[in-house]
Amino acid sequence: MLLREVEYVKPGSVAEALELLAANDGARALAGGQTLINVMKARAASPDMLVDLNGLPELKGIELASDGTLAIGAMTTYTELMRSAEAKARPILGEVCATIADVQVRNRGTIGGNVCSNDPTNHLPPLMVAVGATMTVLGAAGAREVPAEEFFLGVYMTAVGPGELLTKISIPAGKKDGFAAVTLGADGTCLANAAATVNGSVRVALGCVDAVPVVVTAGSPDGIADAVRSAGLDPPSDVHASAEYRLHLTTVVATRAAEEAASR
Amino acid sequence: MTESSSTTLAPEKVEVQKGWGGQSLKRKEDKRLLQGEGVFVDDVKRHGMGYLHFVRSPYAHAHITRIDVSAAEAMEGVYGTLTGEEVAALTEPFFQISSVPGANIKDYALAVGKVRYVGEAVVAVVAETRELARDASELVEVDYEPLPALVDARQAQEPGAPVLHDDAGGNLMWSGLYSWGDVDSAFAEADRVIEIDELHFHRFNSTPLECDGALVEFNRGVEQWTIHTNNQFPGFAAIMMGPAMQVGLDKLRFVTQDIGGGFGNKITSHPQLVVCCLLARKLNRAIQWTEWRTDFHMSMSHGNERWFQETKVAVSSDGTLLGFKTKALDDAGAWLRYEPLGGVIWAQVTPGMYRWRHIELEFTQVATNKAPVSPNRGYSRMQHLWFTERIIDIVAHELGLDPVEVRKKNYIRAEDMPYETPNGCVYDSGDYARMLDLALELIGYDGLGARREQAKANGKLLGVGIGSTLDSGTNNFGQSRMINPELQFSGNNEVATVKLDIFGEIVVTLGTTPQGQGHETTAAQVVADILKCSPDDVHVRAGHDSYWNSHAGFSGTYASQFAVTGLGAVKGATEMLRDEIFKLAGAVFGGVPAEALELADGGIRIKESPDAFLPFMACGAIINANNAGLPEDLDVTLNCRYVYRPPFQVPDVEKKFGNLTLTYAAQIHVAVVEIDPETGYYEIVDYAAVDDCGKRINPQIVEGQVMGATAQAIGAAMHEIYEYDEDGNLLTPNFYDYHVPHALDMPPLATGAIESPSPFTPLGTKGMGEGGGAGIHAISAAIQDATGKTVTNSHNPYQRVWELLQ
Amino acid sequence: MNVSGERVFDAPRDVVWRVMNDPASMAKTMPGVESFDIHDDRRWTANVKIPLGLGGLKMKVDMEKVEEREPEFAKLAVKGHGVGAMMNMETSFTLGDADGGGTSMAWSADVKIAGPVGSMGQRVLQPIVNQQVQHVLSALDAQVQAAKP
Amino acid sequence: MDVSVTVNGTTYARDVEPRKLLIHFLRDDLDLTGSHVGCDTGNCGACSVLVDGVLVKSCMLLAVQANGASIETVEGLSENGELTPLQQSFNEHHALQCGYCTPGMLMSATALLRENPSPSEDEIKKALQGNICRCTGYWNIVEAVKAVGK
Repeated sequence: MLLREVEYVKPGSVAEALELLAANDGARALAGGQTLINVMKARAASPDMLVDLNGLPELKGIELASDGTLAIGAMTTYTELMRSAEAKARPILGEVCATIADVQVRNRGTIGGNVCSNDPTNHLPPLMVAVGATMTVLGAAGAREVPAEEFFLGVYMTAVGPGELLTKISIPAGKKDGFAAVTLGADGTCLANAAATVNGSVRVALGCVDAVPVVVTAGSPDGIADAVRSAGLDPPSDVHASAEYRLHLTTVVATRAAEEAASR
Repeated sequence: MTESSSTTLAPEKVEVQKGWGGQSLKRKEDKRLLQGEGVFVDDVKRHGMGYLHFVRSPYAHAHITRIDVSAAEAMEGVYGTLTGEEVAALTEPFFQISSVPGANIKDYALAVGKVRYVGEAVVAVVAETRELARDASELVEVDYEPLPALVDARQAQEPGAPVLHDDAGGNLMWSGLYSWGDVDSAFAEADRVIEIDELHFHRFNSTPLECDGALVEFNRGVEQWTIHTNNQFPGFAAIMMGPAMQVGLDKLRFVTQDIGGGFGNKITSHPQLVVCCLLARKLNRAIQWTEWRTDFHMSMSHGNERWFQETKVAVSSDGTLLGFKTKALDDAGAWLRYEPLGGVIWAQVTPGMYRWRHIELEFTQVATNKAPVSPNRGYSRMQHLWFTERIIDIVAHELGLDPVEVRKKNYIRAEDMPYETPNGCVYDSGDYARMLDLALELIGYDGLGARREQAKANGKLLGVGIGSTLDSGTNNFGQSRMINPELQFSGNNEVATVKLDIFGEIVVTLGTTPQGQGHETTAAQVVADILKCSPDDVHVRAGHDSYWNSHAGFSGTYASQFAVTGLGAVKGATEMLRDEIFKLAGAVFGGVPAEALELADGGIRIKESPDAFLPFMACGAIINANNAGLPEDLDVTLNCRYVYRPPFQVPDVEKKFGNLTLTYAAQIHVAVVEIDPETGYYEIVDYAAVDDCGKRINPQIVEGQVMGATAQAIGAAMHEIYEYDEDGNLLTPNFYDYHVPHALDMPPLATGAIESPSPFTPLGTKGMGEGGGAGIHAISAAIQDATGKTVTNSHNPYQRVWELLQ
Repeated sequence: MNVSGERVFDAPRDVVWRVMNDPASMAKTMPGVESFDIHDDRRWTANVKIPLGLGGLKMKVDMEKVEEREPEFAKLAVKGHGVGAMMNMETSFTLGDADGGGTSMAWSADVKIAGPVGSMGQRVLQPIVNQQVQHVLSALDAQVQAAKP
Repeated sequence: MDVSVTVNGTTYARDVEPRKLLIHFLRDDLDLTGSHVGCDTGNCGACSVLVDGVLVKSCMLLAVQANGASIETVEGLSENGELTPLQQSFNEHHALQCGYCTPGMLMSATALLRENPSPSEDEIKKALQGNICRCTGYWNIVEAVKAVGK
């Protein structure tokens, strides 16, 4: 419960936040804090400075463009996404957010924080990859657009470099999506999860099996299980699932996600 | 929408209740708790108190080669530290319950020279704030020389296994052979001998939501410690701490108000309390210790992990059980903090609910590099009853018999009650077959065939399982002599005082340390019935204070006994007070005999002329403040202390024979599971729990205990486990990986009750609350039923179920 | 946890051996090295900041070569002490001539992590370790190429 | 850092370390000990409070982040000692035993009922998913909330 000493700064603008992050090697952006604060409690990580992104209107808001593209501010909470009329344009987003942890966490946790922490068991990294999201990363040099597939680099590591911020996630129009997971109790930690989209062929992003989401494709949902098996996965073993069991679960949830996507 | 829970009574079995006893009176405790005004240990503060933080071992097994606290002590805001060397110099090792070899280990409040499990406390640091104390703990330098870790009890006695305690000459802590009846001839005349190679009961505990803690003050003038703590068995803590600290028990004052759950897990905090006491004296300031969740998981009171090996069961072809033989191997973890009592406690329920008479069990307890085990709801009996229930279902499976029929054929019958078990325990009352019928009725047993088909049509596997347990309550501590004949413990006791104060207040003081069992309410119900007043007029003091002179050697709240020992004491003290009120009134009315008087409307009056009425207020005022002129020989104080002592004999230590507990409440649970064969994922889709704890003073409180125990069983059966890797790292040190049930995980529940009053207790009640193990048995059985595969482990997460199906 | 693998370097075995037994060039292959002290040809110490994403994990790492059979086998014992983490690693490699030229290296490591960081759970740590190993190997390759005559 | 918060209508100004969690600030600095700590990983919900009307776990928020906010805790539910209908329902349905999780449960239920005055059983369970209770098995808590909803 007891964090190491840390400096706290509440910038008034994204520009100020970027300066603070660039100027301080040990600074980290604080989004919802539902992962970062916990890791700091365990003292498994201890940034020197927290740059609080809460209350920056530039990072909020959900906009639906005429072509159906959703632009979601990185500091949008799960609850805000679930309740957003615009976000219904891509129904899977709200459906998946509704199964993350619990009300308190959903009220505070943000989609930007979820993808930036990129814990292998998180829901959103595979979902973002599956729906073909584009991440807008802002730095001193200006903004970069990074496809979700290239965004995730490792556990707790993403394309957001030192002195940069994820500001926005853009998601193209679409309805034929699916998500399936086997969790530790209802709404618990994912032992295996997969997000799928059908767009002609079936594209499934697998979570929980590697440091970053793994994409497999097939002509139809029936082909997905084989695609998973031949993807050369080496999933981690932990107290809840051995590598072998996790691999098996992944073939099942991948197929179920694909079937759900195809059925819509 | 279906009700999440419903209650059914077996009407013909429930006595019509008169008075307050038997009513579901709303709890007196609730008002403060609902307003955030309870006082839990972490709410207690003192001026200038220092916050304690423990430096814990990152290694499961290692020599401590160097400890340097200088950097920590030099830090600003740090008040001081305590090391194992200091503890060893200032205290004696804790008294050991075990006979040799376990008796030879040297257990101190902090690790001395060696660490034996991850999370063991090595150094204590005290500072001005919680944060500073933890900061400073990171400056404490400890050098370790890692040793190989022993994490599997089955390897503990193999040659070359790492040895935890050189003093004990090996990892064997205690062993004993229990044999009753004529086992050999039972096996000789058996039609079938069923062999079960190995059954495993896993390691978990009840994780009370409030962890342990203390605020300890030292009064230099009288050299006495005041220990505000949530320890649930101060009597035990005191007899552990006094000799270790070489002080009389009058120097240790235990104070408790509200406790955030205990379930047995808060009995063995005496090592941490000793550290607080030593630091309070050393630093001359109040010491505040908060145990955090991760600390609790790593170091506090895990439940006993147990293997049952080479089990042989003697049965007739019709499913009649004759007897069994087995070898129980118990994993005590690194220290014997309450152990090896688990090595005899199981024997309270030796035959389970069944009539077999020929039983042999070889019990062995070993030390491993894991957190020490201590009592956990259902302590040691739960492990054994899971074993006996597994036997029933495995036998039924092997013989192709219906588990319901095998149970009914072998259950001890109502007409056999009171029933003496092969080892001399006396089951006081009960009707197990009737309970099973009620449970099956509640679950809709007859309709399950159709549901099975329906599930199959959906690609699911449906299974039903029964769990029968006994909740043996009110220990005869004489059973400890079977562990160590030297011990001078036997019987049991509990205390209550009831007094009538100046303004007529009826004040009740208990020796117990409730953690949510509603003692303030049920005690008031008992008092009100005797004094013919309203429970609202009865003021039951909240919590425990050993200054109140209302505690005895075994005072506390543990082992299913309040309804017998606690309420027995309340009844005794209240009857004494009632008789004194009669005496006083007789004198005040000028020599009116007791037979001519009666209690009514919060006072006492003359039956024939009700106008002659003396309210309790007058009684209290006369004795306490206006007593001139009362007859000299009037021996009345209106302040009555009563010690309830259950009728026990010292058991026969040679034969390991005798009555080990006074009451035997019974539970029969039925669980219906639905398994997704593709993943092993499963849900409990229906659940029924039938309880018989004799006369119920407050049925709603009793049902609450049944529900809570059931939920804990569901968590333990499906998810909860303290799993270690081969290096002795705990893999489930927090609520992320140690998954306890949440609201969405709970199945629909139907509860039922029958009442078989105990002939042996003051109120016909039985201790209860620990019967939840039934849920673990029921879920193991349901998974076996659904998969058709023998279930040999009490912990069945999705992966294990999937593996069963491969 | 145990990790192992095989890797082929496009360089003669003596070059690979030299690099792998030169503390200075080994230092360049380790993640987040901040400072480096060589005590003798068998023992050296590094102060590293292992990138854990949520903030680097500072560790003092002592390495000792416990076994050596030039030019094919070496075994190192690595002990790391950090606030909130203890690491013990035993790693060894065997060099051989790769068919098709170059040098093959069969390597294995047994990594033990204890302390709060350990409690983050293997589902997190295992991918982290795998990833760090990949970094080390590619950095090693770079060193080998640079060392080629 | 200077922090000013309004808790249950009373404004408090304090100087706090940035690293201090809101739950410790409430309990240790403001002596509002009704909210509890049951874990150290944000799972148990015993520390749940409403910050500007939003239900959060006060162990995953720094006190400094609450600067200027209006906070509701269990101590603020009932007025002059009178139990609210929700609190009464908990008492009537025996929805608490040790009472340690109760403050957090009450805050979660309060947040639910404000948005959804007559929730279904599933909606209640979903709303209480972030609050661990080890005594009751949740059944009576769900019944208590349901009863107030009707």
